[in-house]
Order: sequence, then C-alpha cells, then structure tokens
Amino acid sequence: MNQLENKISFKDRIKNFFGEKGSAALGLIILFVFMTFMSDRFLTFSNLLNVARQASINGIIAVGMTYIIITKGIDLSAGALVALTGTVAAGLIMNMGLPIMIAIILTLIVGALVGSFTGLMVSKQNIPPFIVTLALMTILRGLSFVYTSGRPIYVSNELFRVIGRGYLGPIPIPVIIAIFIGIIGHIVLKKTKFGRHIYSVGGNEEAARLCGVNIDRTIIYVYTSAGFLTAISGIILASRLSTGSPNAGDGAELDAIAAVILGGTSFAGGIGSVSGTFIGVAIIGILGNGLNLLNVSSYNQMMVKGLVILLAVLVNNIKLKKQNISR
Amino acid sequence: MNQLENKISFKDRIKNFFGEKGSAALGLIILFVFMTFMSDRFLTFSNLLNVARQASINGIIAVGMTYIIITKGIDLSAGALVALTGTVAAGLIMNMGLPIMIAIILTLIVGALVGSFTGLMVSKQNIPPFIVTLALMTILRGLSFVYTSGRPIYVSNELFRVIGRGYLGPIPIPVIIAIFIGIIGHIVLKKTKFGRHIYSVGGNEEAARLCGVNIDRTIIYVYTSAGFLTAISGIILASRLSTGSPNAGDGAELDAIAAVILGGTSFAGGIGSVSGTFIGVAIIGILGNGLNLLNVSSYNQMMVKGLVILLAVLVNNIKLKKQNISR
Amino acid sequence: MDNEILRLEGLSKYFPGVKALDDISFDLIEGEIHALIGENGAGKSTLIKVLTGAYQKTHGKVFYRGNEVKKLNPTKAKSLGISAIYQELTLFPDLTVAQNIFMGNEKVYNKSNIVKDKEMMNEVRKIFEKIKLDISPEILVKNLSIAQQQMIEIARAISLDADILIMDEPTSSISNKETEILFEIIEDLKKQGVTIIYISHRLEEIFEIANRVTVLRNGKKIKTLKIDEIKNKDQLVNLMVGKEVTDLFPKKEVKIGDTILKVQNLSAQNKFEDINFELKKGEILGVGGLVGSQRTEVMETIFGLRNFDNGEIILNGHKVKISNPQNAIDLGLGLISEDRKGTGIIKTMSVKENITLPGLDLIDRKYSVLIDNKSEEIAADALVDRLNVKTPSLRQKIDKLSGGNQQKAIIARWILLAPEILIMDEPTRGIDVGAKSEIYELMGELVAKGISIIMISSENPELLAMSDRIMVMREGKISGFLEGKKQTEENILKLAFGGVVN
Amino acid sequence: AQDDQLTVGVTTVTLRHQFFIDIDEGIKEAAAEHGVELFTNDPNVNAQEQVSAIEDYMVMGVDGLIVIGTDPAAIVPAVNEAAEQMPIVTIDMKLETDKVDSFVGTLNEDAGEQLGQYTRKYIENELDGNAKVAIVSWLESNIQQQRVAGFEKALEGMGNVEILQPQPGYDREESMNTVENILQSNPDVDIIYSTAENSVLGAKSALESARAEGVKIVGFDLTPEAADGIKDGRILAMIQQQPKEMGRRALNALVEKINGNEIEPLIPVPVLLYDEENVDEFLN
Ligand SMILES: Nc1ncnc2c1ncn2[C@@H]1O[C@H](COP(=O)(O)OP(=O)(O)OP(=O)(O)O)[C@@H](O)[C@H]1O
Ligand SMILES: Nc1ncnc2c1ncn2[C@@H]1O[C@H](COP(=O)(O)OP(=O)(O)OP(=O)(O)O)[C@@H](O)[C@H]1O
Ligand SMILES: O[C@@H]1[C@H](O)[C@H](O)CO[C@H]1O
Ligand SMILES: [Mg+2]
Ligand SMILES: [Mg+2]
Repeated sequence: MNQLENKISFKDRIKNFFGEKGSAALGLIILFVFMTFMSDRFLTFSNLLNVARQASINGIIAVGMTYIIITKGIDLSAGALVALTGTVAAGLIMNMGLPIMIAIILTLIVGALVGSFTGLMVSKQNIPPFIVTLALMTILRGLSFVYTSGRPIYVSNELFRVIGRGYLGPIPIPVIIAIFIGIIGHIVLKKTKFGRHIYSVGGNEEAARLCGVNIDRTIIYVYTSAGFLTAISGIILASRLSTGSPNAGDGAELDAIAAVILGGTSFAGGIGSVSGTFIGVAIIGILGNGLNLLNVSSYNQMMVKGLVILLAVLVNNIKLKKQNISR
Repeated sequence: MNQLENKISFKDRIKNFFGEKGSAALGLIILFVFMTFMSDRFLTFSNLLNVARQASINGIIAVGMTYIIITKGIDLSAGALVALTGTVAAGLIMNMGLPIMIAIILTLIVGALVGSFTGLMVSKQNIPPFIVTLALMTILRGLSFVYTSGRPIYVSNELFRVIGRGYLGPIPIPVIIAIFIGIIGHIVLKKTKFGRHIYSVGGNEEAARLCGVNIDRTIIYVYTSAGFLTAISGIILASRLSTGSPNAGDGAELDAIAAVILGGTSFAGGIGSVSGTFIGVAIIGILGNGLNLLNVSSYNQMMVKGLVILLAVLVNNIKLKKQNISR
Repeated sequence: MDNEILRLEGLSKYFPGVKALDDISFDLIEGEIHALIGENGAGKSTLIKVLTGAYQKTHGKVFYRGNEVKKLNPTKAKSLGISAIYQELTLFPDLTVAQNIFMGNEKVYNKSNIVKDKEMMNEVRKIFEKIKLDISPEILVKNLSIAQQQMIEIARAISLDADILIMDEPTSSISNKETEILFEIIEDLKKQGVTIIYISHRLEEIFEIANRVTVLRNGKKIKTLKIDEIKNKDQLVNLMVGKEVTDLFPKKEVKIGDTILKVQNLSAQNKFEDINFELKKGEILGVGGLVGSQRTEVMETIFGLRNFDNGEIILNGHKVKISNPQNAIDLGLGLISEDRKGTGIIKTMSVKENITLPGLDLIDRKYSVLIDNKSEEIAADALVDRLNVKTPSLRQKIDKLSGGNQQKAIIARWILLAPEILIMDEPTRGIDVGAKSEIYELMGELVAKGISIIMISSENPELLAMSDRIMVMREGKISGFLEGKKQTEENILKLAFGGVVN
Repeated sequence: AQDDQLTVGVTTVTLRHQFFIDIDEGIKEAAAEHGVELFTNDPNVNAQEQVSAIEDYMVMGVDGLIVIGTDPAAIVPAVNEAAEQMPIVTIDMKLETDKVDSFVGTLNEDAGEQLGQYTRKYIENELDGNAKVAIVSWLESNIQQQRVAGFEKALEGMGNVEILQPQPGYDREESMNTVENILQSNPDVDIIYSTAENSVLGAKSALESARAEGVKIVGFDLTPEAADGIKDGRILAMIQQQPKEMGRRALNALVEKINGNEIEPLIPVPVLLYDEENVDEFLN
C-alpha cells in the first residue's frame, strides 16, 4: 500500500509540474531553439544578458502579479505605478535634492502605500480588483502627469544611474536584482505561512476564513508587496532611462499578466508559482528581442506576439487534456 | 404563510435591485444632479442627445460584454475588433466598391466569426478568456494595420455616413440602434433559454453541464453575439468618423468592462443585467461629457475619471454592506 | 457538579426573511458528547456557525466557562479552543493534504514565518495512522473522493487539539467502516476530556455515542434530554417533526417490467472494468459498496459525464451513444449527483430557476421563444409543494436554503423532466428523517409510474429497504448481485469486502 | 547581407500614425537608393521598448542608427551609449543630448507660433479681435506640448481672446467626442486648434455632424481629407510638415556620416502653411 502511495504522489508531482509550468518550459525551449537557428546574433553571451536586462523589469513586476493572481486578483495599475514611482524618485532627487538612498526609500514607501490602498479596497471594501486597479491606472497616470506637468524629469546623478545601467562583473545590476527578488518571492510563496495563506485565499476563501486565515490582511499584504516590487521596477526603469517619465511603463501590466499566465498561474486562483512566471517572463523577453533581431515588420510583430502567446497556452492545454479524464 | 412570502419576496426584490444595480443608479443620479448644478449647458436636450450618441458605441459593446462577464469571461479584444470591422467595412466599400448593405453584412459576419473563434478557444480549448482576448487584441489590431497598411480608409459614401451621423426625428440613429440592442439584449438574457443557460454557466458550470446545458455551445454563442455587436459598433464608429481607421476603438474594451461592472455584473459570474450595464454606460458617458463641459484640464481628467469610477463602486458597496448581515 | 464549558442565552440569528435561530438557550458540559438533531432547516448548522464565529449572532449572549464572549469571530473561536467540521467541505483542492490539514495553523520555526513542512508531514502521518487513513500527505486534495476529503476534514479537526469539537454531519458522506473509525476517535477524544457537539440525521448513531441530545425545530429549541431519558428513536423523531411519523420505508410493491437498460462490458482504464448489469422497468436497483469502489464513476459514465474505453450501453434494445449529459437527458435519463454544492445547485440562481433549468423546454413559451413566467412558476411551485421544500419564496437564492431543502429542490429538477431512468447518487445524504421518508415515498411513486431508479447509497438500511435488487461493487468491479432473501446487511458487506455470497 | 552592405537600425515612435508611416517611407526610399539594409522597430510610443530596441541594435552591431524619439529625455542614456559605437541621426523630436550627430525635422514651437500668428491675424481681421479658442491636443507628447506653447505665445496679449484649457484628443474618436462636448459647453467657440492629424480629423467630423458652420479649425498635418476641409472652408489653415522628406534627409545624412563625411548637426525641414490660397498645390 505504501507503494501505491508513493506512486500516486510521484505521478501527482509530474502532473503538477507539467500542468502548471511544464509546457511553458516547453514553449520556452522551442522558442529558444527556433531563435538560435534563425539568427546567429541571438545565442551570444552579450545578447542573452541584453535580453535578461530587458526582461528584468517585467520580471520584478510579475513576481507581485503572481501573488495577486493566485489570490484571484489582478493589477491593471502596475504600469501607471511604474510611471508614478519613477517620476517621484526622479523628482525627489532632482527637485528636492534628496540623497539617493532617501529618495529610493521614500519611493518604495509610495509604491507600498499605493499597493496597500489597492489591497484595502479589494479586501475591506470588497471591490473587484479589476475595477480598483482600472480606476487606479488612470488616477496614478494622471498624478504622474500633474506631478511632472507632463515633462519628463531628467536625472543627472551618476550613482542613481548605476541601479539600472551598472554591472556586477559581467552581469547587469537589474538582472541581479530581479533574480534575487525571484528567489525571495519563490521562497516566501512556497515556504512561509504568508505564502500558504496566499494559496488558501485564492483556493477557497470561505474555507480559509473558517480556518482562521486573516483574509483581509493576506490580501492587503499581497498588494502591498506588489506595489513595493512595482516601485523597484519604477526606480530601475527611471535609472535605466535616467529619467522619471510620466509616460513610462505603458502596458507593463499586460506584459506581467501575460508572463504570469504563461507560467501556469491560473486566474481561477489558488494555483501558481514564481518559477513558472519567470519562464513566462523569459518567453516574452525573448519574443521581443527575437522579433527585433529578425527584423519582423511592426504590424506583423503585433500578430506574431499574439499568436505566440495563444500557441504557448494551447500547447499547454493539449498536454493537460491528455491527462484529464474527459471534458 | 402567504403573507410572509409576499413580504419577503418584496424585500427580496428591493434587495436584488439595490444589490445589483441600485447603487449604480444612485451613482448616476448623483452625477447627474452634480453636473446639472455645475454646468448650465449640461441639462439641455441637445447635450443629452449628444451624450447618448457618444455613449451608444460603448453601450452596444457593453451588451455583449455583459453576457461574457456573466459567464465569468472577459473580452479585451473588443477595441481591436472595432478597428478591424471598421476598416473592413470601409475597405469593402471604398476599395472593393461593394454596395453598403453587402459591405455591412460581410463586416458583421467578420465580427461574429472573430467572436466564435474566441468562444472556441475559451470553451473547447479551455484557455482563459483573458489570455485568448489579450492575444487577439494584438492580433486583430495587427490585422487592421496590415489590411490598411496603416492608412485610415476615408469613406466618402453619403449613405454610409448616415448610420453614425443621421437622425430619426430628433434622435441620432446610433442612439436608436443602441436602445434597440439594449432591449433585445435584456429580453434574451432574462426571458430565453439561451439567457438562462448563460447565467447557469457562470453560476456553476459543472452543475449546468449535469443539467444538460451545452456549456461549450453557450460560451461560443455568447462570444459570437459579442463579436457581432462589436462589429455593429465598429461600423457605427467608422460611419461617425467617415473613416475606417486601424487606430479606432483604442481602449474601448476598458470602457465597456467598466460600464458592465459599474452596472452590478460580477466577475465572479452568474450575476448581472443589461439594464444595470446601461446605467454604467450612462455614468461613463456623462463623465466624459461633463469633464469636457467643465473644461477640466487634460491631466486632471485622468484622475477624476478614475476617482469617479472608484467612488461609484464604493457607494454601491456601502449600501450592500448595510444590508448584509455579516459575511 | 458538572463543569459547564459553554452556555448560550437567548441566542437568535436572523437572515432576511428567516429566523434561523430563535431565542435558543443551551449549555454544554465539559467532556460530554452533545448531539444536536432536527429536521432540515431546523438551524443546526447555523447554530454551530455562530459558535465558530463564521456568522454573527443577531441577539443573545455566549458564555465560555462563565465569561461572556463579546465578539466571536473564527480567530477568537480558535483561541477559545473551538473547532469544527462543517457540513460543507472547507478544503483547498489545489493544496496537498498536509497543507490542508495545517491551514491557518502552520508549524513554523520559532516565531518566523517559515513553515516546517517535514514536521507537519510527519504529524499528518501520525494522525492518519491513528484514524487508519491510507492517504499520502503529499497528494493534492482535488484528487481525493468526497469521502476521503471528509476524512481529511476530520483529521484536521483532530489536529487542532480543540477543547470543543463540533461535527456537522461528519458521517453523511463516509462509509460504515469509516464511521466506525470515527466513533473510535470520538471515544478517544472524550477520554482526553474533549467536549463534542455532534450533528447527524442518523439517529442510531446518536444512541451509540451521545450523552445528551438537544432537539431543534424551526429555529427553536424543543428540548434537551439525557440519553437514558430517551425511550426510542420514534420519540426523537416525534420531537423533531412535532407529530407522529410512522413507516420510514414506505415502499410499495410495483410490478417490474422488461429490461430497459443494459450495460455491457463497460470499462474505463484505471477506474472500472467489465461492468455488466441490467435495469428493468419500474425497478429500483440499489448500488452498494465501499467508498472509492467507483460506483459514482460508473454512473457518471453512463450519464455521459466521463469517457470510457470499452463496452456498450443498450437502451430499450438499441445501442446508444451518450457522449454528454444532453444526450442522456434526451434519451430519458436523469442524474442526481452526490456532491450537492459542487455539481448540484447553482448558487447564483433562484430556487425556481434551479428547478426548471434542465426542463426549460417543457415550459410554455410566448412568441415561441420567451419563457412564460407564469407557467414556469406554476411548475416550480407545484414541485416545491409536492416535495415540501422549505423556502420563503420561489425567488430565494438556492444557497440560502438548508442543505436538505437544497437536495429536495435538486430532486424536483429531475422530477419535472419525468425521466425513464433516474440515477440517484446518495439521494438522502444529509437529509432529515421526515424528508427522507418523503423522498422514499416519492421514489415509490416514481417506480409505480414505470420509472426505473438506480440508487447509489452508502446507507445499507436504505439499500435493503428500497431496492428490488442490490448490485455491490468493489474496486471498480461488480462483486455480485443480491436479490430477495439474499438481501442482507451481512451479504452487502461480504461482497463489498471481497467475500463471496452463495 | 553581404559584408560590405551597410546596415541601419531605425526605431520610430509608432507606425500607427500616417505621419510616421510617411517618415518611414522616406527612409525606406532613400535606403533603397543607397543599397542600405534596414532594420525597423516600432515601440508604439513606449520609451522602455525603444530603449530595448536601441540595445538590440547595439548587440547586432548595425552601422548607424535613426531614432525618432518617444521621449526627449528617457531614451538619452541608451542613445548616448549607442553614440559611442555608431553615428546617430534623430528625426522629429529633439533629444536632450549633444551626442547625436544630427537632428532632422520641424521646429515645433516655431511652427506652432507660425500658425498662431496666422490665427491672430484672422481674429484681428475677421473677428474684430474677439475670439474663443479651444485646443485639442495629446499633451502626453512633448511635441504636442511645444505646439501648444508656441501657439499660445503668438496669441499672448490679445485682451479679448479666451483660450480654453487644452482638452484630450489622441485618436480620432476621442477628439471627435471632445469637440462635440466643447460645442455643447461653449457654443460660441470660434476656433479649434488641433495639434495633430487625428485631432484635426476628429474635430472635422464633429463639426460636420453637428453642422457647426461658423467654427474654424487650425491645425497640424495636412492629409487629403484635411485638404478637403480647407476647400470647403471648415479648416482655416494647416501646418504641413514634410515627413517623407525628413526620412530621406535623415538617411542620406546618416550614410554620409557612416562614410566618414561631416554632416550638419541641425537639418531643419521647413514646414509649409496651407490655406485656401495654396491648398490646390498640395492636392496636385
Ligand atoms: N446564509 C443564509 N442566508 C439566508 N438564510 C439562511 C442562510 N443560512 C441558512 N439559512 C436558513 O436558516 C435556516 C436554518 O438553516 P441551517 O442550515 O442551520 O439548517 P440545518 O438544521 O443545518 O439543516 P440541514 O439538516 O438541512 O443541514 C434555514 O431555513 C435556511 O434556509
Ligand atoms: N486510494 C486512493 N487514493 C487516491 N484516490 C483515490 C483512492 N481511491 C479512490 N480514489 C479516487 O476517489 C474516487 C473514487 O470515487 P468515489 O469514492 O466517489 O467512489 P464511489 O464508489 O462512488 O464512492 P461514494 O460512495 O463515496 O460515492 C476516484 O476519483 C479516485 O480517483
Ligand atoms: O510631428 C508628429 C506629427 O505631427 C504626428 O501627427 C503626431 O506626433 C508628432 O510627433
Ligand atoms: Mg446543516
Ligand atoms: Mg461516489
């Protein structure tokens, strides 16, 4: 009987792996091999680091988005928050003359506060996250424009630029930050009480409440962390661009959401992983880089991007179907 | 017993009314009164017709979106489909020289086909609608650009312009079309087997399946109808602008979704109404009109729009809370 | 003197239009097993949800060891040592068994937020050993059967080391074997001084374990009795119903006709194989077996919900292809599922809409497309009346009804369709005695009209009383049929456990 | 590509607007004449994506870069970095850096002022110096901001001219709705200044369907449809830039530079002001 037990749990593990992110991994591999064959510029150390650097901002946002989507939420305001935090950081440094560290800390606080506001609206006020963040999307974007009067704030400070443009050895600093956040994000989700509660809220909120999980607090913490992470992205982007621009981060939320879903996290809640999300981030990053390398025309790029996302999820589903009993 | 029954069912009715769309109505009334006080131009027959005409395109899309959201779906590709159908209609008339009626019919078929593709992906392939339509959003937009080579197609045909710009008596034709579609949309949802099935799929898919509801077919029909309605909007917009533009309809899906949710339809599925949606459409229409009438500056408009949406839902929730015993 | 651990004074709980609890006073003595009984909708589940803080009371006071508890919420209740197994499953399908059991109660490295997975896993193994449950702690809960899930709930409640443990119909979806294990556990807990509130519609269980019994009716407390003050089951039933109830199994003899359904060599990989049986017109075929014996799967396959690899289904002499429930319904089949919440009710819809959903084609139409409101209401009303569904109105959302009344509404759904064959999977699960006998009576009427019934049941008395024949399954195979005098509890068990009946 | 063939990377603002499509065509034509291999990237108004594209071009090692900026500051670090590897020519939007080799395009503030002066004369001559002016623009763009600023500068000091807050108009539909609403709130509006192609055409549709005959449009970016508007009197005057010409000149200059020749740091492409007097020249 012990054998049966082990067998099931092994099968289970495989199934979990393939179900959630295995096929995203498959999609990534296919894309990778395809690109290697199509462009001799793709598989070079410098290009891969280049892709990683470009993907890092999306990666950081996507970690928070993973948490949010596991709780059945969504965050459409991430891109606008990238703009707001980027302009705030730039403004604090250039207009207020604050030291870099202070400016960064204050900016992170802004991000976290915006996130906790979202969390409050979602939990205590019970407003659908789609609506809260849809409203916040235009509010935060508007705030960034009002704050800057529509003029990007150029940051001349060299130290600040290092965050987004510097290297540690051969590795770009944003890549290091993103990997670090990915690892922490993974551990928090899988190995902490907080992570467990995130899954429980998304899996069965009623049951979680009855188990004594503090739903509201969990949701507020989730959005607060996501806001904090988005602020990090905002700072990195502002540093990369040496500019706090109210136009920055346009559409960033959609890239993050796409990465999360490609990585096997489900809108139905209760399922998902940071590692899967990073695979999704890699797919989207390579796709953007690849289409540029292959000189695909602008209009065709739109179509190809959409088709690849659709295909990636389709491949996923065909695998899932084979395992399913019916339907 | 009979008395109890009547009392309850009356209370029930009130509650249903307030719960689902009552507070949207309240929000609408507040906004309406506010605007009347703030601008003497607001409450004029010509301005109200003006608002109605502007809102009609959103209204038509939002009917389909209501159906979709009741089934727990979403359609992010509506705006792109507005562009595609608008350019196709313009192209058929101007480049192919087809008669208006034929061009319109073919365009409606294109809309319905795109919708049924979405429906197929969602039902048979079981891909989350957010992802299918996120992908379609860029695919359809890309198609419109490829089809037009990025150049808007100017429609000189006078008959075609009537659809978007004409009047029947004092009432703009788009308003008449939108009201007609609203009424039909309401009846189909509340009074037909198809409508009942829509609710059942959103409420509990497994239970509906067991009751012999053909889930896949219901979902496909829902998206097909939505695609058809979006095509109508695309045609009206092209007519209003005398142009089929691949940029048209940018963000139209977000307006439609906001209207649906403001109107009390729930992302959780199984709940919603076309009448509520129309209240939401009115709120969004008056908001846009009002901000222009009040000469609010461009950046502030962004913030105000977001805030009003948030407030409208908050008002809603406070009412709901009062009625709820606990939760 | 007995130690009172919990006392309720004048407790009321109102829902819109319903007084679910009306001025209840109740006391709980430390270490006792206190049974709570009453008809469907009497307020049992509501009472325990107030006690665990899941619902907020409308009026009244709660005292814990003599001190009033003002704000009772799930966290507070937990800190008082109150834990519960709810009537509805409260599990997380995508998490593992171990994660489920420790949800909200995780073991962490001192004061950190990091969980000790290994330790929790070992703990679970220990608990499982104690309750003789053979499930891997690493398996995802969604892969377990309902019964197994119920056992997980029980394990979770035990793991909490509660002072007061509330069990709301814990046995409604588990087999006799598991029930026995549960009772052993309860005895153990009692010895450790745990106080237990026990809710069940199976009155014989009450005599087996309870010290005292409180009877609720229509939200009011009728009486609390010591177990030795109770003469017999009928006395309890009378208290619950408020009138005399006789003849719990009122099945009349019905003339059995020709074969209507024939299932041949039906097999599905890893599920079941070589299923062969026949069903005759007007017959009630009982299906017995242990939980996990794949009875549900076989019937769901026949109803078109699942794929199969081999075999044939022959209806009225014709081979039929049933690839979805729609086909099945068109061919005159109906199925009442065992999972009321998951695959039964549609909670966003009203009682009326739930009843008419599969039978909308039978309702009159206006202009040939619009559902006629009147005709729909008349149909639903008649069924609500006939089945005695307790609901404030036809427009009430179905999830506001008590479990048993939801079940009756679901049965109404299929009666409206007048199927030729009705498959009932655990049809009386969680249903009170009064409603049970109504359902049995109804089954009798249905077969008298020539309808055939397949009834899966884990309650052997019910199988024995209602079935013309009993088919017993074991590990995905049919282990035998029992007819006439062979229909005994002992024989069912023999077949279920792999024995032979001669 | 053969080893001796030049490769040029182009990153534009968006290929979803006629104006930039025209620039792109100019670049393509000139590239074909020179036998240059072109890579084209469309970040669709997103600075971050434009930066990624520039980085991709650096990795690819193109010989030169044409940048049509999405943001005057945000892309500067990437542009500066690229400038160390290759010559760069910018079009349309002046970037806040001196590392690029040349700027080709319109001086937008000047052009806005030119149109403003024209409008000023109209107000003085035809409206006795009394006018209400509405502005429809997309102020998220720096270039549009410059056009508004130049225009407002030209009207400064006119006591009886009221200029309303700029109202949003990115695409045609939004511009049309905005103008319809302005007509409701300010039925006495005399002039609508639309700062780009879509806001001009949206305003034109709105005036047509509202049959608001007295109101005149001035704006940027002449298209055949807008030329019709000039002919039937709805549009007073338009600034026409020469996008194709910008594209050609930019590529020509870049090739010069790659071949080691010096080029002018500022290559202005003159704008033309069209009104009913000279619109036929455009149509021919
Ligand atoms: N959330 C709710 N909203 C409205 N009414 C409710 C709600 N929950 C329960 N009720 C009503 O309260 C009454 C008591 O229900 P409860 O579930 O406590 O009964 P029960 O004794 O547990 O019945 P069963 O044996 O069927 O489980 C019923 O009339 C039911 O319809
Ligand atoms: N030992 C086991 N380990 C894991 N899963 C099991 C095990 N035994 C059964 N299952 C799962 O449980 C389900 C068995 O169904 P179920 O228990 O409902 O059968 P049943 O005979 O209808 O019992 P019931 O009387 O409870 O309805 C199957 O889906 C199977 O995958
Ligand atoms: O100069 C261009 C064009 O005028 C275009 O129409 C809008 O964007 C500006 O950058
Ligand atoms: Mg109950
Ligand atoms: Mg079963």
